[in-house]
Amino acid sequence: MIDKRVKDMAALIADCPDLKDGAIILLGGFGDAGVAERLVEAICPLGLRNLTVVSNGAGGGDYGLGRLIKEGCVSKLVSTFPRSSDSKIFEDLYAAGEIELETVPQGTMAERIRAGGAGIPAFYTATAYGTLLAEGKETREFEGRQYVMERGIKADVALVHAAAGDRWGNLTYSKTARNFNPVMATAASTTLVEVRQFVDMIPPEEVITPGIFVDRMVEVGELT
Amino acid sequence: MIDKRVKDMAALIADCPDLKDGAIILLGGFGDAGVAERLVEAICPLGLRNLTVVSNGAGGGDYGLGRLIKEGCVSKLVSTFPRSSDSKIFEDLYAAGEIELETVPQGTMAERIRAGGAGIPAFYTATAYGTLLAEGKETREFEGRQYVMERGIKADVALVHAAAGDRWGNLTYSKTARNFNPVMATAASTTLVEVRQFVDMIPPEEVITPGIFVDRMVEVGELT
Amino acid sequence: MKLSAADIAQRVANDIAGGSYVNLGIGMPMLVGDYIPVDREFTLHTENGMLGMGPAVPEGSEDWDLINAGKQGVSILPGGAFFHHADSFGMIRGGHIDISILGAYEVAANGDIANWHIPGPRPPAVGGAMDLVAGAKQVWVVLSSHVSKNGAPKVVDRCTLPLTGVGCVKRVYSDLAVIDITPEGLVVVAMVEGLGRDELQAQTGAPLTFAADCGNLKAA
Amino acid sequence: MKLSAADIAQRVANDIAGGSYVNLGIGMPMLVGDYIPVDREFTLHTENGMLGMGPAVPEGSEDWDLINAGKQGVSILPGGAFFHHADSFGMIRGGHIDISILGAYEVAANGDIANWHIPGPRPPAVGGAMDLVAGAKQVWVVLSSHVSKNGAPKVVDRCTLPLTGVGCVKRVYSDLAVIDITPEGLVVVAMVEGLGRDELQAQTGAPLTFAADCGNLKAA
Repeated sequence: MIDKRVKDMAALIADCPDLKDGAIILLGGFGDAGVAERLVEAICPLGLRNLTVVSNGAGGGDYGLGRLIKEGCVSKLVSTFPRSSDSKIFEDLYAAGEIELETVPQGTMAERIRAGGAGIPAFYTATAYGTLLAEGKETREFEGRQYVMERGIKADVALVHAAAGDRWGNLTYSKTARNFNPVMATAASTTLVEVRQFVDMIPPEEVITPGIFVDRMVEVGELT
Repeated sequence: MIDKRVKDMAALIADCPDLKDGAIILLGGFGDAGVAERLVEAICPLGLRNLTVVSNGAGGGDYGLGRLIKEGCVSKLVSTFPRSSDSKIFEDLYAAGEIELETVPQGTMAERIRAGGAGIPAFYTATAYGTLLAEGKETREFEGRQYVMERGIKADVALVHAAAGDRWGNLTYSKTARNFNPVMATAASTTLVEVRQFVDMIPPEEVITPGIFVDRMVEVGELT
Repeated sequence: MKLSAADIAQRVANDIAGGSYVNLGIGMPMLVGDYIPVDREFTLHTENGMLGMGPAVPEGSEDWDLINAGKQGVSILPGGAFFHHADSFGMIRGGHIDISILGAYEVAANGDIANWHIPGPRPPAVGGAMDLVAGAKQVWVVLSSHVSKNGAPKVVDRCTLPLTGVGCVKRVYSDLAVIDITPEGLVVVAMVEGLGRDELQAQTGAPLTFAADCGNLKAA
Repeated sequence: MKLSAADIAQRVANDIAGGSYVNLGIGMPMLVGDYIPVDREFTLHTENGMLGMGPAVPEGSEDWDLINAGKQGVSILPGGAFFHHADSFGMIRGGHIDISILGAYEVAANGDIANWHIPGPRPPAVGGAMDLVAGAKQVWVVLSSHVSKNGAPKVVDRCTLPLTGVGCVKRVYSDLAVIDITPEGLVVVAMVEGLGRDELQAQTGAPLTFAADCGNLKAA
């Protein structure tokens, strides 16, 4: 029987060869909404090195991504907005040249991940044409407008936060906590999910992430 | 007040400059599921010429797309599977060289339309590499694999069939009658919709096509 | 005589046609949402995945699953919808957002805009700005003040800061004027009552022309 | 001694690991869905927008909103999901479908497959075949007969018909044998009981080698 539910974090991250030094990790969430912080906390003790993390922000404080960075696990961040009132850990390392940063326009980042998940190795977008963030990138004209070629992003692991999940791995999300999560779920070799609540079955018209994209998930309860 | 509902087909197609000779028309549906046939029937009497129709199939019998083709409105069909047990009208015109056909792999067609709607002028796909359907197309290697460059499709009009719609133009679909409809709704200057039922409001988590993509819609009742 | 931020927001809101889909940038553009005329319905888009964004909710009653691009707790209006980031930016990039309203450090007479980055030690952060200026049907810039704190014009001949996008701004709203950016250059369509044309020109870094029906802006 | 279509379908179904996501092509591959072993759950994908496809429904009780890629009325199993065409082919192209099972006119020792088009007066129709062979993690071909009606091999050195995809087929199931396509060429992993290796080779258009543990296939 297909059953992607596991009983705890230990079972979730056990036997996961994609959680390895040098891995590319997709981390969903925007602001504090829909960030799989409990998964990141579970991964910190693995002491991985040279991770590339793709995340809208750089994390806040020393919990979740902030902690992963603080503990020296992350060598590169791919991000649209890597600063906040609370992102001192990342900013200090960045200023010291100890962590690499690739700043990507938010829509380009979303589309690059979507492309990675959908088997598109590259696409063209007008976003960032003529700016610093397109420097060194191929450009090309279509119908009189200039575009930048961007590459799909494929990752080793996606860390997803969802509202509900059923045994087949189907997921729904809560409001704007959906954000990058469904896109990232499609683009990794292994997709690990923290869901607030296991449910018997998500109606087929209401599924946002079909179970095909999900490897394992753990129930974390309602957030407080 | 935003209200995209109109009372009948006449009101739906009135004052629609995108319904013009030479227009590119997207027609949703797969098999008999989710085809906006009543919209096509309403358009036939306009006697448009040189239409390019993008549709998974070539229509059946002399109703809907079959009729539009029979009445000489269509000069080009972009399709993945332009034949069925009932597609004699198209096939005869094709054999006589009187209608142009562009056969496109189904996933490439879906992605080209999605790209058109999402502002992506071109992308790369491995689909069709090394086949007849990639002849004359640019190819390129990424990470040791060969890909074909495909162009986004942007249309003048999309004809969409949906299950339910609210006054803001939000839509849901029924089962596999969803198919190309939500994708096509994004890629046209004017998106016209036949919905089976007007409803007060689709819950925001359940919206499949947000109203931003919809111009006008008409209620056609449950199909029998 | 200068317009307050509220005056500017009200004027901008008044210029948005009913039925429009509008994205409001973080900061002052957000204020526009508070001045939607009662006779009109238009739909606010927030790039983190919602159409039909409603007002911010009072402090303490936020639902932190329901935020805007500035990470404030907001609400959703009837008729709204949630969607994921790739779909959200498909709307932007695909030209489905009628108007993107943003702040800026500099706007140039050629439509270039610089609003994302001042070189320095902090990491560059762009968010959705480059997507919005490249993708929206129209880009409007709001400037809470026509000039910078040290008096330098923000409406300039050519931007000096790193660009957000090229040739994309259609209109600028400041505390002094409403200026259209046209292929023929900057055209003032309205300016604050009592301000001289030469005074406005003196605070602007590129040549101005004045629309035949150039209107008056009054502070509330 | 040859396998029936049902025998082949049963063997194919037995070779699918529990938990797999599988797309069954129109025609004979569909039959595989009828032989899912009771001890296993795997998920059928249909490219027109559904995971969790269940059995065809009896004639007369179809819901024509619920069809498979062959336009037959089918059902959906618990745990299934609906999605649109771009998402459906994102699954295929993105390598999320474990196994795509298709019929073919010809399969070559280099993994090429021709299954979509025989040049002639009818309009070329491809459907999702090219996406499936290019995108699925594994492509398996089922041949109801190892040779064509006039005795010509369908497993060949190089395809002569227009290709559907290049170098993509991993395995072929026919009424005579199960053959892996490997970088070293065709390797027979099972063949029908009583058939001589030279007999199988005589009906195959490219050199065969035989796996050390080459098994027997028995007709039911």
